[in-house]
Amino acid sequence: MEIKRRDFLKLLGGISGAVAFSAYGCNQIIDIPERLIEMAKKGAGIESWKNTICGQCPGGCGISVRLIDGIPVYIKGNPIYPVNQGGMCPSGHSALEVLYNPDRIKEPMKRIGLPGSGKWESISWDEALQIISDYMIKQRENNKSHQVVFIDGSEQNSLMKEHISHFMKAYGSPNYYQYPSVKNSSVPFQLLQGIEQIPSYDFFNTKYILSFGSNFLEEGYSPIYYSKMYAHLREETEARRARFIQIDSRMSLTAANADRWMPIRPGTYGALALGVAYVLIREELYDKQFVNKYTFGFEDWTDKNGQTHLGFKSNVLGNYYPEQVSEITGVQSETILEIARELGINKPSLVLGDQGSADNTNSTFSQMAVYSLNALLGNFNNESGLSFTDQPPLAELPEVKVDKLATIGNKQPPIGLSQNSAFPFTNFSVDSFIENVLADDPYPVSALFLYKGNPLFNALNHHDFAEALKKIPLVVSFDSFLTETSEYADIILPDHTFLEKWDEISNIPSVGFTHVGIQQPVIEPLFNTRNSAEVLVDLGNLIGESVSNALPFENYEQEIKFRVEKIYRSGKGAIISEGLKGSWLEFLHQRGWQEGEYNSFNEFWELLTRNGGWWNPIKQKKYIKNLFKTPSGKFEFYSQLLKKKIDQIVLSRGEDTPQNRELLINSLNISARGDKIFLPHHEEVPVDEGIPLYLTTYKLLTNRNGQSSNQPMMQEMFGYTNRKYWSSWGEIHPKTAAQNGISDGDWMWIESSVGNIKVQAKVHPCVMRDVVAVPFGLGHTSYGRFAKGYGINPYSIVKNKYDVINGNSAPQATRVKISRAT
Amino acid sequence: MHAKTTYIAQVLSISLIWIFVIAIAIWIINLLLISIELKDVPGASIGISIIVIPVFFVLAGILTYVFIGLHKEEKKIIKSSQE
Amino acid sequence: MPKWAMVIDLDKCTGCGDCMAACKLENNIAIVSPEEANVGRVMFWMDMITTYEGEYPNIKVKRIPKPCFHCDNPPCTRVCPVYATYKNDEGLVGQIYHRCIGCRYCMVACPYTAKVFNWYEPKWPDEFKSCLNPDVSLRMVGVVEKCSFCAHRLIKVKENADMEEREIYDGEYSPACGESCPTNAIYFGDIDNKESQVYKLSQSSRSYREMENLGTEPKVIYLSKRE
Amino acid sequence: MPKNKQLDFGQDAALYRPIYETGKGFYITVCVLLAVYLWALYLYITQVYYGLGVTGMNQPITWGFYIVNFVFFIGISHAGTLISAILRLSKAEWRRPITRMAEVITAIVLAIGGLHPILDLGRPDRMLNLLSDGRLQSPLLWDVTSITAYFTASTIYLYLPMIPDIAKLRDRGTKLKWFYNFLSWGWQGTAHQVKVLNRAINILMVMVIPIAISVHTVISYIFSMTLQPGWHSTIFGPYFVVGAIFSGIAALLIVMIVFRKVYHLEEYLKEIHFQYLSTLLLIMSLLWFYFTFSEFLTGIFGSQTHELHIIAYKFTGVYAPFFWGMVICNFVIPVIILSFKKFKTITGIMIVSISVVIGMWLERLNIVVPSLANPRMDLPLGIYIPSLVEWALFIGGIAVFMLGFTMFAKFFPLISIWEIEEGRKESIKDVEKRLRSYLPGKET
Repeated sequence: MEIKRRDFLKLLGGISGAVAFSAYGCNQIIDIPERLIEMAKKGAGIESWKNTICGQCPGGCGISVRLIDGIPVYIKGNPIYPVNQGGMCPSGHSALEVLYNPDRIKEPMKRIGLPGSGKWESISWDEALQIISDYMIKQRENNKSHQVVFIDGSEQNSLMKEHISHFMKAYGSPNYYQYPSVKNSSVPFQLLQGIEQIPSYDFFNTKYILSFGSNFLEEGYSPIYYSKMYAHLREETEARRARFIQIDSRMSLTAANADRWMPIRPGTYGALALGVAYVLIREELYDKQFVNKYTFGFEDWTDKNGQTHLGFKSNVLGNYYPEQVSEITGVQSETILEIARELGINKPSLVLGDQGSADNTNSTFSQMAVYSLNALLGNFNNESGLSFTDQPPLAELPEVKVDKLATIGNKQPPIGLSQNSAFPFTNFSVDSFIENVLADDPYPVSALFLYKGNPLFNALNHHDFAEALKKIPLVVSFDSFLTETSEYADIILPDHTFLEKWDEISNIPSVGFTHVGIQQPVIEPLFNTRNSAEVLVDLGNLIGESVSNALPFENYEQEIKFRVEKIYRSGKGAIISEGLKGSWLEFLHQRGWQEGEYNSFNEFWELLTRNGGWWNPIKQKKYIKNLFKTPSGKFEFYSQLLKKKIDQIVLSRGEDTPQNRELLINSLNISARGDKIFLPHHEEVPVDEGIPLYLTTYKLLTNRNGQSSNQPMMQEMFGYTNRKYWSSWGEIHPKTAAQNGISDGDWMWIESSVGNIKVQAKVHPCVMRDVVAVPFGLGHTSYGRFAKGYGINPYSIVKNKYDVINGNSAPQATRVKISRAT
Repeated sequence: MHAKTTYIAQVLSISLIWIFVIAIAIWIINLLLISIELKDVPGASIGISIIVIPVFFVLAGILTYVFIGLHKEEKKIIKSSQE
Repeated sequence: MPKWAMVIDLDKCTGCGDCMAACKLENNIAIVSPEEANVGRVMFWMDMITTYEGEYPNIKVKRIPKPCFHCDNPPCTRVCPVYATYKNDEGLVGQIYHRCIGCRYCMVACPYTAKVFNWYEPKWPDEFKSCLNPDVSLRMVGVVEKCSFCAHRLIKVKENADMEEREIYDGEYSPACGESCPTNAIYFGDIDNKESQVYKLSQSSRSYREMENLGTEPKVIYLSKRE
Repeated sequence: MPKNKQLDFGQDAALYRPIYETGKGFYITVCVLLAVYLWALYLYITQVYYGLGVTGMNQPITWGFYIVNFVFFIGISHAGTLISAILRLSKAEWRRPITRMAEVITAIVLAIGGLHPILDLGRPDRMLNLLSDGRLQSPLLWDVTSITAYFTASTIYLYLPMIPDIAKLRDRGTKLKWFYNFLSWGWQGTAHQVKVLNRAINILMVMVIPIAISVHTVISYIFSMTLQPGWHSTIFGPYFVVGAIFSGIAALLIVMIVFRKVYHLEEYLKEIHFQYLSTLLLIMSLLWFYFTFSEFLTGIFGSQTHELHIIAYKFTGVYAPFFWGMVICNFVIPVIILSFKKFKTITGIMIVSISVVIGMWLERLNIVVPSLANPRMDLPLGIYIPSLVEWALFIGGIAVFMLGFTMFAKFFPLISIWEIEEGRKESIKDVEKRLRSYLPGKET
């Protein structure tokens, strides 16, 4: 047998570097680690790479894991995966610390102490599943299947969502919720455009980008995708350099990279956007053709009843002249004029408003205002930046055959909805849910399943949430770690970490092409953990009846294969591969060619898993008309959808009288009246009188949603920009600091009407005056040795406020005062 | 007898100085050779060695000079007193 | 002999910190205890500097990734008393951990503050020990360490090229930071090779090096549009 | 062999008495100092065990107390040999009671100071790498060689002039006879022996001066050979030498005053000695100020960003109290007190000396720390708070010095007896002869 030199080298792999070190001049640079010598003696050290999808954030980057003897030692970006093209973010690199975390839950556990007491005992999988299934069977038999709630905290757009929803449907509960949910965040787009999806922004063909707090490099759905895009703005050639303006109350990572940062008061993005619109309209810089042809409600209009309605133009011209806007926002009127003119002249442009610090009580309206600028500027044609991606041609899971018990359960009203019609455009708000659980309204919750996420840590009203969790008789957590939330669980069914399990992740929100990534195990499970998807199937089998047939697959991998097979058969798109550019695919497509011919599905599958994913950069040709799925078929400045919904609610509660209407509007906390409600407008954020400063919270790339807190590398890097490691800080402007007698590095108290926290002050001019900015992510009271007790959680002093329309929490709506801590 | 032991001890101590000085010289020459071998600014090393090595030898030399000078006299005195 | 150099495009760099994390993971850099980290003993071979320019509200913040500059005329190697830091033929400034006596003279002499010191014995939880990179040796207490331009990767690349009987092609050898940069802001290659991207970029009108007046000839070149 | 064992101490009784009479005070002092030393040793062992983390050093302030104290102690060591050599060389007759003390200070403090870089090492166990892989090109190695040379030279320079005194002690024969016998090298005081000794001393004192100057110059080179602002300065060599002599004289004065009091040496150490030495101190103070002034003026005038930054930091930053403290201690207090005859008493001189020693220590601190605390490239300021271990080793170093000095005084006379005798016998004649030779006209 002949061994080729190349193969021999591959065999040496990881250790070859050390073995042959002396042949080269570099021998002095590295010393040979003892372990390596040991391994070399054993003849081991075979290097291999495995591609999978990162699960550290919803960004869905493709990663390549380096394995030495099957042990992962390094992670890099998968260079051919189109979302991140080899790029990575810091938290992706610390994924190995998730896999090998000493605080992982190693086997199923049952709580033996009081909720939150931290006393656990290990049980076997069979035992755990038996307990749960017995309970669930009982519930079903007593027609209480709807009382079982499933909250899915994984932000990844994975097959798991379908999977769980199938399971719940078969079991007979309407209560499957995602928290946080993309659905809630897409409400503004839905209202104006009728599409319930996050738009993707394409910077390639843009000359001017105006971002209203959109922190896409840090808090976006896919920060690395946007980093790649951002890099294109900064290519060598001058022509590519689009101008990029960031409006935010603090200098976020995105703002730091903008050509200009404009500080603004929190919660006033809507007013500023309309101020810009005022200038655009006044100076006739808007795209008249587009506005006339494709929009509704720009001019004043008359409905079929002959009633005249206020148009966007009159509203803006009447209420948002720059001086007034300047008063509200703290941005100088000259600056408003300046950016509006720049925006009007530089076309095509893009106006961004989501994925950032807009989360406030008025965020839906303000994002509507921001988004409507895109319509004013006519940014909705195929060449320019705004687009919505197509769904990948994945096979739907087989339809569930629902039995009688389940049908009854499914018909029950969902418990995530507010009982007093708040948040009309969402099926779940954590606030309503907690309220309903505590009030047993409309029915008590008898079991709660939690898949990933840490809602207790993310929620604004910890205390009530904890009470609610205590009240629920059975709380089951599918998590790899003992989070604050799973501390309240009765049973923990530990999941694999994402490096040990199969999943299918498709179409990351805001990414500009259709794609499917395959998450696959790079290592055998380290502990006695199981993939939650398969656990659900087992649970279904134990419960029996319709539930056992809901997911007829051998295992989760087969389920993914089943879904992916349709892609193979559709012949669309291509498996990602080296050097495959979107433009090339497009070129082939136009000439009727197909990239990649596969002899069999198995071949396709193997290549798919080896390379990490499939994508289709070719958009179905869309006419502008198809972009708008509103009642009028146009972009609606005047949201008929919102009007319809509100009319509906009014009617459902009784007669449509002005009093009833007023009552509803009031209960929704909307301050505008008349037609203005349905137009983009500025809603005042309710304030506590006499409390001078705004509290702003934000998320960092190193620790989004606080889930990286159990990784020491991310804890250390948490404040790398400010050189604050493992700790929180509060950013304040030097003048604000001087007024309160605080200097850089001092400890200060931040006090709101809810409580107070102590942080170290970071005094620098990168934050709006009268604003205190505290990063979110630290301050865990549980979650393992690396997380517990480091930093503070700013949400503990944030008031329990929500966006009135979409039900998202509003962590920017709190006022605070600060004082020097002694 | 007693004087002889003392004398031997004194000679030993003076030779210790020489061992010390020679050791330093060897050390410096060693470093010099390394720097020549690695072509790492040997000029500087040579310069330093040229100054340092003689200094140590002179110091040891002075000590020895005094030692010999004093002892010669002592012996003379002892001889003359015996006579 | 090639001369390895790095170009960092500050216009592209967002300051996301990925290079820092990639570096920590690749080079088995110890994570010090939180108290230690906050008194200035944190270890990053690739550090991130924040600079502010202008007056509020027209303020510009720039983040500058700072590895070891692998100076062509390194001030650190001149002062080392034991040859524990030296420059090799390919221009890489190396650090020999097993020889270092921990006098920290090189740290003091480095105008760029690029080196870090092991104030205590670096410790990892046992679990994390299994995912340490076997190519890079662990450091011990009391020695100085710094960015090596991932020299262990060079050895492999050379070996591969040698086996295949070819030259190393441009971009084949890249340190961990450059490999994973989400904006491709870090370029790496042989600056003596006129065909290499690094050489071309280094000739750009945007290029500059830190503290050129010191004559250290850093081999990390920054690109920044001067305004 | 001497036959008459003198039990009374004779003429120079005050000089012999401390060697033969041991009081309670001696034991207490030794015990206390020993305890301090053991405490410091213990803390050093913890440092070796846990690593340099136990100190307050960090990045970017990677050098702290150890290097400060290293420079400080080596500076003090210039008291001796250099002063005594210069005084001997210039035939200043008033030197006779001073030289011995000065030389002892040098030998002891040099040994302590020379060990400080080892305290500073992260891996003291790898010290021997200096032998096998040392780089003579490193200023640190220059230090190693020059300090070794200086230590050897100054020990010899302490020892040789002591031989006649040792012989005197040997001849008394009451205590440790073998020891003194061993050390006296058969000194009988013959004319030839005196000639040999004087010749050796003369060669040595000429040699010791450049060695001493080189030592402190080389120490300054540790700093000035780097490119750090505030360090990279050509003036550093002479500046350090002046500072060293300055602090050396102050330390010598302190020691003189203390032992004059304790050992009742008023007859030997007279007002005039203090007057002369303090005048020297005043001159050094002015010289020191001149150097400091030029150092900062060139920095400010040149206005290099980093240089200015560090000067501003020294003037107004966190270390400003230390900087201004240094100026007060090194310049204001000495000049005020020593310029007026009224204040120039022993007490006044004591105050000045203590203030100068503190001031010179602060100067070393001001050189080492602020430059490191201000890294370039917009890195944040460093903060350095020395830990207990560093304080302990500093105090321990002082304790060892005191202990060493006390022990020395127990075995050897602190004032050169034979030189005093020689002075009595021959100096007046000599001086008169010399004076005549200065005067115009023919020698008679």
